[in-house]
Amino acid sequence: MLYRENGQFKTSYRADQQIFPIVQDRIAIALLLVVAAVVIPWTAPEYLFRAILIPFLILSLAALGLNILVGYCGQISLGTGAFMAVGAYAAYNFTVRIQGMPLIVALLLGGVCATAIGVLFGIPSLRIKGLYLAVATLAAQFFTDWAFLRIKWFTNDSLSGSVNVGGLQVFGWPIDTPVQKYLFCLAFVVVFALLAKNLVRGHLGREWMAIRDMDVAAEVIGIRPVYAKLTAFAVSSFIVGVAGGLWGFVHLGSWEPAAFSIDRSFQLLFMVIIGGLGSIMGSFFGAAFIVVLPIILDNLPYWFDVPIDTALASHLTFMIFGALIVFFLIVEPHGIARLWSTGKEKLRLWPFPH
Amino acid sequence: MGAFLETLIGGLMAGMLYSLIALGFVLIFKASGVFNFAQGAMVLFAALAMARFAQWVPQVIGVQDKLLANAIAFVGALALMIVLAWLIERLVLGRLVNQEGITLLMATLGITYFLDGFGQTLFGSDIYKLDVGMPKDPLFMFQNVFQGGILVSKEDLYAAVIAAALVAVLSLFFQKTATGRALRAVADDHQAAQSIGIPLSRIWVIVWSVAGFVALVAGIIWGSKLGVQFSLGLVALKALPVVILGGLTSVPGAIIGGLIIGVGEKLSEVYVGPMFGGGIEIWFAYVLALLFLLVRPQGLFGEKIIDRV
Amino acid sequence: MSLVAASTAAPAAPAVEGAPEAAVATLARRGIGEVVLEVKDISLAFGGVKALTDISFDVREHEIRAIIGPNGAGKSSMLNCINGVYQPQKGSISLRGRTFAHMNPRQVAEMGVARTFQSLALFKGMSVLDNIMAGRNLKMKTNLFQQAIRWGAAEREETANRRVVEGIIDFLEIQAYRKTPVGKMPYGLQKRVDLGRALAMEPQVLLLDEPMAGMNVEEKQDMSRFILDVNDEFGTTIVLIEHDMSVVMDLSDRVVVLDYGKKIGDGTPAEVRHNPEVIRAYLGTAH
Amino acid sequence: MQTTFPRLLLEHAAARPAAPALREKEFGIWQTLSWSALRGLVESLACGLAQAGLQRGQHLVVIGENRPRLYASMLAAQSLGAIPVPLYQDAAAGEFVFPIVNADVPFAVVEDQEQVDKLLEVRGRCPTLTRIWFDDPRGLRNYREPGLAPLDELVEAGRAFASSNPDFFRGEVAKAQPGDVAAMFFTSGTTGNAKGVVHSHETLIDRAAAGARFDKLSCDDEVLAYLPPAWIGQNIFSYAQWLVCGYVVNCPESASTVMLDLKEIGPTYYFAPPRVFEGLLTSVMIRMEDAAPIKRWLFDRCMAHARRVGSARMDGKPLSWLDRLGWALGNLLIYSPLRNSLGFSRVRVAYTAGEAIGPDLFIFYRSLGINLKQLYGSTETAVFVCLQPDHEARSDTVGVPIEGVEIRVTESGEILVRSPGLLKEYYRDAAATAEVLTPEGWYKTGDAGFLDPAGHLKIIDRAKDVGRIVGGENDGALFAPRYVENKLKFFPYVKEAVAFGDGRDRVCAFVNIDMEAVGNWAEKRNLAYSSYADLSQKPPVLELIRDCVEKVNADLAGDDKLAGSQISRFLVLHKELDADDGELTRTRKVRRGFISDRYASLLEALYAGESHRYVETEVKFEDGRTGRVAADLKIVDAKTFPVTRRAA
Repeated sequence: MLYRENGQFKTSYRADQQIFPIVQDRIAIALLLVVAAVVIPWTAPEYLFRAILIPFLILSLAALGLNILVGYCGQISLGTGAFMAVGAYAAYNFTVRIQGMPLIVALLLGGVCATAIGVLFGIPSLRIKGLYLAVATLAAQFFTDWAFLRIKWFTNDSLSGSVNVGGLQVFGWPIDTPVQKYLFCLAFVVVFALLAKNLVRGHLGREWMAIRDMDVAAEVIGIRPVYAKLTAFAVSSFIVGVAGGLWGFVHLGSWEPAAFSIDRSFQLLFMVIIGGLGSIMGSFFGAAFIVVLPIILDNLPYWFDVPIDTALASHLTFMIFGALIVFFLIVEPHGIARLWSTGKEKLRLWPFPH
Repeated sequence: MGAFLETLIGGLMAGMLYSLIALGFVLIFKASGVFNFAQGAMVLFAALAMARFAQWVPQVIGVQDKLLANAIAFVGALALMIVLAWLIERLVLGRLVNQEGITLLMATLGITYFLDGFGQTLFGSDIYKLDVGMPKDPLFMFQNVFQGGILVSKEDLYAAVIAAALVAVLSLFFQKTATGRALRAVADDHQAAQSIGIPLSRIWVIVWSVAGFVALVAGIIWGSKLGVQFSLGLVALKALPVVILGGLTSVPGAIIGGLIIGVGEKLSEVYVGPMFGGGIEIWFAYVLALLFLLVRPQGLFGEKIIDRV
Repeated sequence: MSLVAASTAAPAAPAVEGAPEAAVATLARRGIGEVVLEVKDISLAFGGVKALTDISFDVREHEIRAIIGPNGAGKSSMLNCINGVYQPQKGSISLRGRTFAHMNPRQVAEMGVARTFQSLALFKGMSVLDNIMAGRNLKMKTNLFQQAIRWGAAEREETANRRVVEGIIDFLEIQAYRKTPVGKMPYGLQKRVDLGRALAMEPQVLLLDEPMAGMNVEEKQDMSRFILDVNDEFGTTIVLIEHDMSVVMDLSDRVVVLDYGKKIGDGTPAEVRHNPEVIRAYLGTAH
Repeated sequence: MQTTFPRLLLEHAAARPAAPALREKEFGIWQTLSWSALRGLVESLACGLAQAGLQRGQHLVVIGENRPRLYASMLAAQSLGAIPVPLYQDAAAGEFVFPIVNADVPFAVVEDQEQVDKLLEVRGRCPTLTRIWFDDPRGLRNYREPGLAPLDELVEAGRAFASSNPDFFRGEVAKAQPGDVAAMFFTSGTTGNAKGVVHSHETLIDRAAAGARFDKLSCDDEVLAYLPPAWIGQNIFSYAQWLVCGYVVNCPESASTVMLDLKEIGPTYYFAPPRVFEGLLTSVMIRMEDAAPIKRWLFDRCMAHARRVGSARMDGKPLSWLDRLGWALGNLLIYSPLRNSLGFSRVRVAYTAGEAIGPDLFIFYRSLGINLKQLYGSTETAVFVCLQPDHEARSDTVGVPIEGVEIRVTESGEILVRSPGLLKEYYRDAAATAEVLTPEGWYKTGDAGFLDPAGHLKIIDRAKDVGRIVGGENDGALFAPRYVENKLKFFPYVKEAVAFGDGRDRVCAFVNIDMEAVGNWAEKRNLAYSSYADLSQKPPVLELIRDCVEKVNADLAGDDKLAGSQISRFLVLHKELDADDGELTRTRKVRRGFISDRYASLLEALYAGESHRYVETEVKFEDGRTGRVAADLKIVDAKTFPVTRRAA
């Protein structure tokens, strides 16, 4: 209904291939960015940043990374938490061991390390498929859980086993107030989302999807599964690693291996499923959904002042999550992103149904 | 030497239990192509049910005889697992027919979460001890061979025996009975199975019930050993590498795999662990399985995968 | 790529009727070129089951070579051997003189062999455009970082290849579907996309696995027209699998007949048609 | 305007070299040809043709869809003083023979294999045709025919020649005079051979310019060329006016994508015959069928409001603020999205012509806020004779004579036109030319009509069908049967109508009710009926029809010319007029003569003033059996009105 596409004809492939070919979409996204970068920092309360916005941004980034692997390349991974952990601990080690290591560089290097580990654990994917791979990725999860718990060197021999960072700053600007942290994460997310989008709409992205959709056919047209899968693992774990770094440095400040346990891996997987496999936008929907839902569930009782003890509440949350996963897999396997795009199509065709 | 044998035997016994859980995976995978991640949750759920029923039965219907009480509780728990199996088929699998393995796996992840939440909502989330009269006292063997002999926990021994028996029964069930053959047929080709008039849904209910039964037994054994608590669900995570090692589609694979992992784990913990500051059995099994996969992607006894185009 | 010059108009040329003359004319014009693809006593077995036994035949430049045979005669297995999906236990395949027994699909693709699939093997989650673009992957060289930034090189490369792909879309007359997900297309058109994806590789040898399976008469006619045009416009050598004899006879220059994994006939359509073994094989089955 | 098409091209190329002249959707994007690029192309083509031996005054056949290089070829021919002859690309091969032979055409430029095949098929019968160039080489690679070559070759040769003698092209263009013949259009004659209508640069350009001034067209307008270029309508809109105004002409990608392309381009200036609009409307209604109930309800509500206020709004009449609000709301929810998905969002001026357009159809589009108007013209008049000014569009007139046009109506009621845009002649057919062109330079349109008080031309019928009332109170009045019948048929309840009156003292009519519409109407009033015949004679139904007739009468009374054609008596036939019974042509036109013979008794009864008449007719059923239907038909008197002369 809101779309007016007459006269929006394309006279060059560049114009036809841009990310948002429709003017109205470009306007919408521009507005969104303005709101995120300007309006929210001025208006939102501090609680919102700490409890919702910052986790949302970082987890979206992680989900984005995972989505590249699972959604685009079809290689399921249950070990995402591990790659986040690697990113976080590596970044930590770079900062504590190298004097004056800039934050951003540290985070990116963390991502690089995650990439290395990701590729390492991705190698089995060349021989083994689907379910077997899923389990194989758990190896990464448990190994890293153990490594960061038991190998003191990683935690810089801290007694408690937990590590902490402070006095973050970029180019001399401190990153300690929620707003600063929020903007810092926002910047990362926007840049990475753009890069990721470019990748998935380029020929590498097509190779990933080809492998996902019909690997034999993909091989026959000359796509090398090795290359496609390993690049997917690499890119995915790089982004996830950086997200891990942000999670540790910016969101938590001090953390233990438990912060990146297998539950984190599942949480991210759920984000991707609910948000939409194979959709950049979906990663954001999924993250938003899974970050906000528990908070709502926790608060519902107070809104309707029905006293529920916290244990029960958390159990209910579990049940609802489980149910939702199944629900989405059955009703809309492509998640919220698909619902969104169908809605958009309806608007474009309005008043016609099809 | 004695110490080695001790560890070895300990490993074999632990391995037996792994195989038991692995069996649950294999059963379901063979029959419905579902990699049932929820097996662990089912173990927890079953164990919780069992433990709580065993408490309630005396209070509610005042049966004082412990054995009888446990028996009733067991039947109750089993019934519950069957209902659960039926519900899962009805509400989840029945609606995901002919979906890819990955989708089904994720579905079972969903089920896992649901069961964890549901079980604890129903039965509470404390630690419950579960006493089905497993002997706790140790047993000394081969005293004449080694001086001091080898210490074996009777409980483990019983457990191992039960597990072994169950494994035997199930493999017989698979090979011999009509249902068993039907299950295999279904596993091989859904359409074909349907076309020769095997009712998929019923088969699935059966399989999941059997898996539920296995889970219950496993739950009882582990539960009486460690007490019933949330962490019980994680036992399943230990069984995963077993399945991978043995091959998703092979019952014997599950057993052998279980033993290998069990032994390997214990031995490594004792002989390799110290080098890394211990606690390595968490990942050892996985890495073992992983390395193994690189050599033989379909596992020990799994069928070779051929892509048809 | 000469089809770049083609413009959108759709000539409704006589398809199947015109075919034999066209084929004959083709031969007359450039004769049958030298051998491009030679298959020497290939044998393939799955476990104990023998799919192919000692199959030998050759394919010559520019010709349309058909492999026919009842269902389960091992036709698809033959193709899978040629483009490296299966590794035959015995025998060799040589392409333009280069002999190989074990070659992976990638290498075969690099040597200019493309292929379509009997049961649609399209990339379901992708649009028509992307499916065909995927066929260009061998031609696209920019690295991960260039693509991530997608400035200059990557964009230029994308555009250049898009241009070629558009030529194919135009050639196959599926302009109206460009951006629709392949899953949403009518079956007959999906087959075209499959062909388009193969053409995107600019192949020298094109393997077609039952291109007309499950099509109605008009669709079959269109498809035959496209096959002839491909062979005509780009001089592509075509190896074509069919179990429906009538189609093949009109299209192909020479025919190999398989039955139960064995070669039971080889020659021009006319010869094959009168080969007693072939007739038996076909009368034996429901074709 | 003293110029020629090639000169216009040069002017545009000089004034706005980079501005787009032509766009064609090809290979997924709108490939744009700038004016300077076009000039280059035309120059090459012209030089090529010249070298190939195309002489001044010779003809060049052009066959194909709307394709930039075909347009360029026409321009090239004109720059050499040769005459492009566009032919219908969907015509059968045989139909090409006459034009080619008649104008002994030496060369042809065609679109693709299809056209080449057709020409080769008839080549034997066209000895003069020596060279054929094709735009699209697809499938033609192996054709070995003397004189057959790809257009690219011609362009190449031309470019080479042009580079060696750069002044040749300019020189040739300079030689062409406005009075020279610019193009020839073959009108698909219903009987006998097609006639070649000869137009000069002057005539075409003058009319194109007049039309452009009338609607203030500018170089910023966008047009989608999707109708056959051989049809003068398309030719004027996408060629003559294109060169006069210098706007952009867009060519769709393929026949199957026209609707998509229309949506993408969103033309500002649009032209289509009524059937296209009708097709669009039906598709809209069909697509709305499957819409959700709420959406449909919304749609119906909005459209109802639009029907009520829409056209008034388009006519620039003041609306109450409530109506304006309603329209704004509807515009947000329905009209504007609808315009968008039809591709009309940007339409500033849209024309329909060719046949009479039903008022409902016409109103539908106007009430959506689309400035749809009618025009009157023909091949012979270079289209533009009468156009409807904005805010004055009505479904039953075709607008006012535009600048340069004189209109005269003969006493027989035929419309004569005199304008600078009249054809030069029918090619090599002096007799035919003399038939339509009077010595004083009037062109006989063959249409009957008149200028209404508001100065709008009203077409009522083909001149030959128009009759006269003889005797009675309005003796000698004009009688236009089809006009009256159409007016009746615009009512949903009336399926067919046959009016009589030529040579009689008043007008009487047979009416066929529309079974479905009247059936529903009856059910709403729970009026039981057993059969068509039964329903047709129910008093309420007769009342309903009388109502329609009297509305028509009132309407007719509106203009003095036709007041005499008011229907004084009518009866509703007991059976549907049927082609199987020979009462209609296969194209569902009433065969007046046949009917008046077949139902002579009824006719007699009508004029004899009887109140009813028993009749028995033989009918053919679907399965071929014949049977008889009998009924006692009531004859109804309808009120007629005195002339209420509408103030001009």
